[in-house]
Amino acid sequence: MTETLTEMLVIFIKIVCALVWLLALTLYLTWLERKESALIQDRLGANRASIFGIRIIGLFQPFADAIKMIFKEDFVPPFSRKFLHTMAPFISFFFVAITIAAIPFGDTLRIGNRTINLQILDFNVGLLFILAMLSLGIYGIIISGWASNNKYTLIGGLRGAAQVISYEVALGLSLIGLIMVYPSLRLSSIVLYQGELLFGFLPKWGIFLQPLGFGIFLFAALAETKRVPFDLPEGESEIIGFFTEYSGLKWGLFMMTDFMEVIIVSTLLTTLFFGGWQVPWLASDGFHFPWGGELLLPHVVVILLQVAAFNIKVFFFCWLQILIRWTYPRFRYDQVMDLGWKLLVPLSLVNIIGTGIIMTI
Amino acid sequence: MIKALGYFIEIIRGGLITTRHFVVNLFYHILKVLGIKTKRKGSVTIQYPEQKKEIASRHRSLHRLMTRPDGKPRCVACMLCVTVCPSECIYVEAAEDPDPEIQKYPAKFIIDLGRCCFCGFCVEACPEDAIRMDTGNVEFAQYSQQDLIYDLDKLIG
Amino acid sequence: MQERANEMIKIFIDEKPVDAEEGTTVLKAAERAGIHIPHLCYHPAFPPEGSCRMCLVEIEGFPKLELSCSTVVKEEMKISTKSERVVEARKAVLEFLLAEHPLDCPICDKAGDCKLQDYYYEYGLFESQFKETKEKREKKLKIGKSLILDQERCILCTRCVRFLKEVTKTQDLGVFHRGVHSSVNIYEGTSVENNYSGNLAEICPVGAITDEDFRFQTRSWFLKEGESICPLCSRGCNILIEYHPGFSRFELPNRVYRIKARENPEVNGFWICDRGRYGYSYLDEGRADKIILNKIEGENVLTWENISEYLGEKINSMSSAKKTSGIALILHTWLSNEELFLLHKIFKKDLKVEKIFFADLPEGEADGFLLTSEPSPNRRGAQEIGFDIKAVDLSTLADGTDFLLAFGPFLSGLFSPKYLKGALSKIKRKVLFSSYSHELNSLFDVVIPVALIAEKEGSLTNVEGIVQGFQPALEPPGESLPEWKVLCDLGKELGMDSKFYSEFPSPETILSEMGEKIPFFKKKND
Amino acid sequence: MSPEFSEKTKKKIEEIVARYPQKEAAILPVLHITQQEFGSISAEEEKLVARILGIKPIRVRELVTFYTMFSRKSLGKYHIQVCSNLSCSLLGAGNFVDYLVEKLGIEPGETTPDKKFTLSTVECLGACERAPCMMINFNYYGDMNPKKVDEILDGLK
Amino acid sequence: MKEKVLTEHFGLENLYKIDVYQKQGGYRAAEKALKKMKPEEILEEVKKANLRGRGGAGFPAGIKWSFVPDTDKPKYLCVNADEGEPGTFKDRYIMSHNPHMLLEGIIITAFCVGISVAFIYIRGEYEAIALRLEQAISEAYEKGFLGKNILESGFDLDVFVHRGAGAYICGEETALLESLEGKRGNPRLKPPFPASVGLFQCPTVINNVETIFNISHIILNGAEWFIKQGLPKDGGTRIFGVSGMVKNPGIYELPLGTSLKDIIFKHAGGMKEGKKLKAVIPGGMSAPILTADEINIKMDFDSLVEANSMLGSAAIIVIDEKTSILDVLKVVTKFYSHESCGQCTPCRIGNSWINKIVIRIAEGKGKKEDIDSILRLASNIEGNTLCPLGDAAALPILSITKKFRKELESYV
Repeated sequence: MTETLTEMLVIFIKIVCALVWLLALTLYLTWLERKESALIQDRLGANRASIFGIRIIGLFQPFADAIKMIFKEDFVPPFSRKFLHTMAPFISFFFVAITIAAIPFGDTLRIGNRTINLQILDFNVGLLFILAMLSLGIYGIIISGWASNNKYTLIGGLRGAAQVISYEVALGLSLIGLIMVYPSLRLSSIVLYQGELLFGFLPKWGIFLQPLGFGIFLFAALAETKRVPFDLPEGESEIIGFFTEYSGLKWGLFMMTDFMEVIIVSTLLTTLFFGGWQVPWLASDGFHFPWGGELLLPHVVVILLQVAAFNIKVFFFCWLQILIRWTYPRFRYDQVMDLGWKLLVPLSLVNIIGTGIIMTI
Repeated sequence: MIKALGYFIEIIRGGLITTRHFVVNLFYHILKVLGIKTKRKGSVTIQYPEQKKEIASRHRSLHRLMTRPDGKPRCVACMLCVTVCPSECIYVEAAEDPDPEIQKYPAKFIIDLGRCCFCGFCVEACPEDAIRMDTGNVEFAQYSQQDLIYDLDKLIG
Repeated sequence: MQERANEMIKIFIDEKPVDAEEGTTVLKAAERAGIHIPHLCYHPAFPPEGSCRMCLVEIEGFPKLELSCSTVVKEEMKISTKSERVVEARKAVLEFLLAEHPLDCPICDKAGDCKLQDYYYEYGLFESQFKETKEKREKKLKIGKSLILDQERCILCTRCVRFLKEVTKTQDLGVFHRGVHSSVNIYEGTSVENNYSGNLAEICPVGAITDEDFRFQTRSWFLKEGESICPLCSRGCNILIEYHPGFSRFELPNRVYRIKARENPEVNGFWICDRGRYGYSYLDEGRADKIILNKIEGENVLTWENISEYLGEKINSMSSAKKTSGIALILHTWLSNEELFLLHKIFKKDLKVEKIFFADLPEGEADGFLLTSEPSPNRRGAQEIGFDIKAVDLSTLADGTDFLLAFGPFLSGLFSPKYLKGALSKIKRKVLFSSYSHELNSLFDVVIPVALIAEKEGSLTNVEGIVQGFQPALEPPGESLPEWKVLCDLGKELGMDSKFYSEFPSPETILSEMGEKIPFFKKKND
Repeated sequence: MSPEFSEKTKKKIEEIVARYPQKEAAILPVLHITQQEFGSISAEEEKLVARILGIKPIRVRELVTFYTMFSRKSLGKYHIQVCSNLSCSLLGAGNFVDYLVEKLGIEPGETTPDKKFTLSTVECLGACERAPCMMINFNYYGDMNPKKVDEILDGLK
Repeated sequence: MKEKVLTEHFGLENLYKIDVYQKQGGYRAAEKALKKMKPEEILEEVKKANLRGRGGAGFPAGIKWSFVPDTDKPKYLCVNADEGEPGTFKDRYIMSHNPHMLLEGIIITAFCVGISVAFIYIRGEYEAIALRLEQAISEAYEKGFLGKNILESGFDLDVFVHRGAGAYICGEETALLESLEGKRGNPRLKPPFPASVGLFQCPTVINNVETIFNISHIILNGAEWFIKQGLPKDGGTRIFGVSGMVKNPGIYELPLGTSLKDIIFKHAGGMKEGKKLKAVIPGGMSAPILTADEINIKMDFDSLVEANSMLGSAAIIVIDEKTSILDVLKVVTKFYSHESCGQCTPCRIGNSWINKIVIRIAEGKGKKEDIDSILRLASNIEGNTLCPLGDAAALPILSITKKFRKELESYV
């Protein structure tokens, strides 16, 4: 009984930790986005929000934004489908947020004789689960575009759906090669495989085994996030997007979904191609460098190092995505579709075939 | 294919440029946070309410009416500013001054700043140099339109 | 106009052949040919003075530049008004004038229609070389009931002196001292007190004499001019109404700022009297701008569209016997010829109404020049049309009358309100056409705001029998419209000769119809 | 108290007026007589002349201010007019005036406090052959020098 | 050297009395004219004599008279004795010496033109002369030379003396008329000329005193003789008034065409106190100035016009080397700005402006451009005014400024 209760408590704590981690990162990603864009553009970025006059380089900005969003008028257009209109952002948010469940943050933690997986749920089909959830998120977009009962939002929604579905194909196909290399759909297994060494010194990370797959996945994932340069569904600056009719917290949810997608993409990139929580040459008892020599570490330190490595990698990809968003101009719609169908899909097929050939050899 | 590769290289280069900006600016920001003064700054931003950009000498800011040595307005209510104003935001009503050397003075001089487009024509047109836009005051935003209607007292004071 | 058509001779102005009347001056001939020669002291009403030297022209065969205002044209005369020498001379004269002229255009009411300014823009445009001190003179001298003299601005054209000498013959102004110290002044203890003093400010080519009535009110360039006829006496002086079209943002206290004389040698020459000049408040003050419905039984709201319907219905509903005895009409002579003609046709000829009265302002005093004693601009017209001008007799008016149609606000000036109320209360239906919101209005069932003479089209017959047409100079305020429109419709409504009324789209057509019917009006209007 | 001419003068004026077809033409002679009789032509005298000639006082004022010989201020017993024009100034009229100014203690245009002398400088008196010349009450004195002036003025006292 | 005509008997005592004058043959010409000649003959004679007006403009008197139309209106003769031109004193001189000769001329002129009233407009300052003239007039009335039916010829004439009151402008003929009518002396527009519309709107002859002085001599001695006294185009002698820095200032009756140098150095005795000649104004102040090099010139209308000057009233003002030309200019400009009637703009303001500039230069605050300003302003006045006063002011100012520019520049 107590065992079950403890088990539930552990899972609950894991859920809370993962969500807090996700949401906090989301919040600060908004700040990061502002700051990074400012640095790129020789500006200062948000630095005004303060608490009792303390305004540590604008770190309170996300809170200010949140408060603002909460207190803004939640306007529902009189001509809209009210229920669906209200539901849409939550659908979007939910399906993105839930993907975090399958992401491994670290190796198993041993406290006494209890082992705790640093992963909410260790699915055996984790990868499929993530792909499924990501593709379900499109409902939020489509529903919001349609429920607003506005031509422009509908167009935005349709574009979003078309784009996401198109890239879903490339995304999925790009991962086939990976699954062929690491013969598992279980994310924790994939990460573990990546702990092995290639030629005795190179970590067996996805990037090294599947460079083409990585490229396709990166592009496809960027497109999935619907951010610049693939922001055709929203196109804040000129095209009117699917959430035009939203305001206040509901609009905030869309915004958060956006950033959460960035994080999810980053975690996926980390997990699938950059070894997840793996630190090169770090085994569960310490470092074993390929040139000989060992650095033995206590278990807690190893776990902390792994979690930190995971975070650093995720963080890097977040940074990279923001950099991309502030560097490149938007594609034209036909170019987006061309890129997806005419380049990425064939390339991923080539990747699968190539991987197969290499593996059989 | 080579062309596409060229594009690809350019795309990468673009990313590198933004990255360079990011890194360099970050470096200077960090230096600043550490209190090390450098010639170059990490940003071009002016922190407006605390930091103010120096207003150019020709900048057209809030109007003011000049006065004679005895404090009377220098304006003689010739209404040339009214005539020249493209947004019709000036209203002048003249009255008789007992001093025969002055004769005419503005009993009312109203500028509706809500309509003013700050073209400065009134200053150009004024034959008495009675109106100027050199106060340097650019912060006169108000919560109501009524508060933007400036009368003689406000313009002199 | 009195001049008999002289023989025409041919002269050349600026190498352009021009026909000129024999005996006329070069200036007049040029003006006729559309060539403007600048002049300051010359005024067509006075003999040439020749002192300002602005009108100098070069005439072939004359060694010096000649005055165009006094030189008489001769056959084959070759005149050049724009040669370099002439322009140089003009420039020189302007330089001299401006040397002693204060540069207080900003406070000068004349700025905008100042000849000196105009000529400076046209011929001057030089930098001032005058470094000496200007002569100090009186800046603000009250010389008449509403005139202010600024001796510094005076350029000694002596138009004012000559006006007072030759037109009013009062000689109130004189030129004192000589040389550069010369100045126009009044004799101490006297002032320009006559009914034409306002003309002084108008003929002054600069701002030396300004009008206190207009002083500092506005600037002349804001004003627009409208031609009209003065309705304040039966002379029918031609006037220009100067009104302000207004600012988009700020409200102005009034529309009309001043009245100026309009040249008409047959009627008023170049002048108007002070009564006409300063009495323009009637155009703005107390105007009615909405249809007032005091007592309406069962009807819907009246608009201009259905007034005639309303009136026609009321008149038609009366029994035929009652039509002649039950209807009474109070008219006034501010109505135009056309309106009076329509009224005469409808009520006197067709309906045979007998009770037609005229209510006008009481007689005033004539001044022997332009102002006449009757303050009714179209009395002569009413007589010529066939009205018998009877004063209002309230007991006759009220006796057996069911329907009263009154025009004008003058009724209240003739009778005490109490008496008027008593008499009018006996009448069942009363309709008033008036331009003013007045206490009189409360005594009537319906009050319809109408346009004044300055706001409508039509014609007036002055005391000498001259029929003068006029066009609207101002927009009528609010819902006001001219009476002739409703009268035409009423004629149609009553159905007596509806085709007849349908033919009148404008007062012009009514006047030509009048010419057919009444010989007096035939061709008088052109 | 309005001034009035003596009977003798009135007769004389009538005689003068009779010379001219228009009464107004006699104004200059009459003004001369007035000046002689009253010493100056002030507003009262102007009105008197105007009344006699049946014209408006303003016409009289126009002339009195136009012609330099009429004085609106009362003059001293002896009106010394010194020519300051070319011929006289060539021969030292300027010094001569200075001398008179010093001697009489008055500036040109002023009258001595005892109402005896009025000094004025005038334009050419038409006696250039005797330059520098002066005129005391219409009597010409030519070839002036300080010594001669002393003699003449002393003779007048 | 030809004989003196006008000033012949000036040495005589009491010449101004009619008895003395008659003894010298006075009023013989009047008698001859009235009794033996017809008006047309007189006019013919005067025309033939080429008597040019002595006032300044030099318009032939006979032609002037012939302009008078034949109307029912009364006609007037105005004798211009308003001698205001600085440097001129001849009229005062001859009138005070021989008033009867003037009256005789008036009688003949009036008879010739058909005038019954003559006014002698004399400047106000000449009170003594006015009295002398009045006395002479009363004497003439007594002797029957004036009044009704003069010398039984049926011709009536009244002569009145009208005193001006100190206005240079009244020497201009139309201003004189205005002044005579009791108005401000503002010149009138011409045409109409006074010969047709003059005093009180009637035809009027206006002549200078000296012109009228000559009439009796023409009648007495004939036109031929008269022309011989002067030049063919310009009959008679001329009275030159010399003033300024000469030994013997005064009037000299000389034939026209006498050289200026002779007049100054021979007749007037040369420069005073051995001073050096600097400049000469040959015809009253309104005549353009002549420098010392230019004095070798014949004094007649045409020669002087050739030298860009004018004979004017033949009043010669001699300026010596010591005199500053700025002072001369100051006096000249002050005079004209003081005497401008104020009617025409260029004269009214231009003269005062130039005067202000000159005063400023004299105060030491002048600038180089000021001299150009003076030239520009003066030439803008010239020819742009109603009456000749504008020209009279502009010409001397222009000539002085041009000819002595160097000296003027030394003051700025």
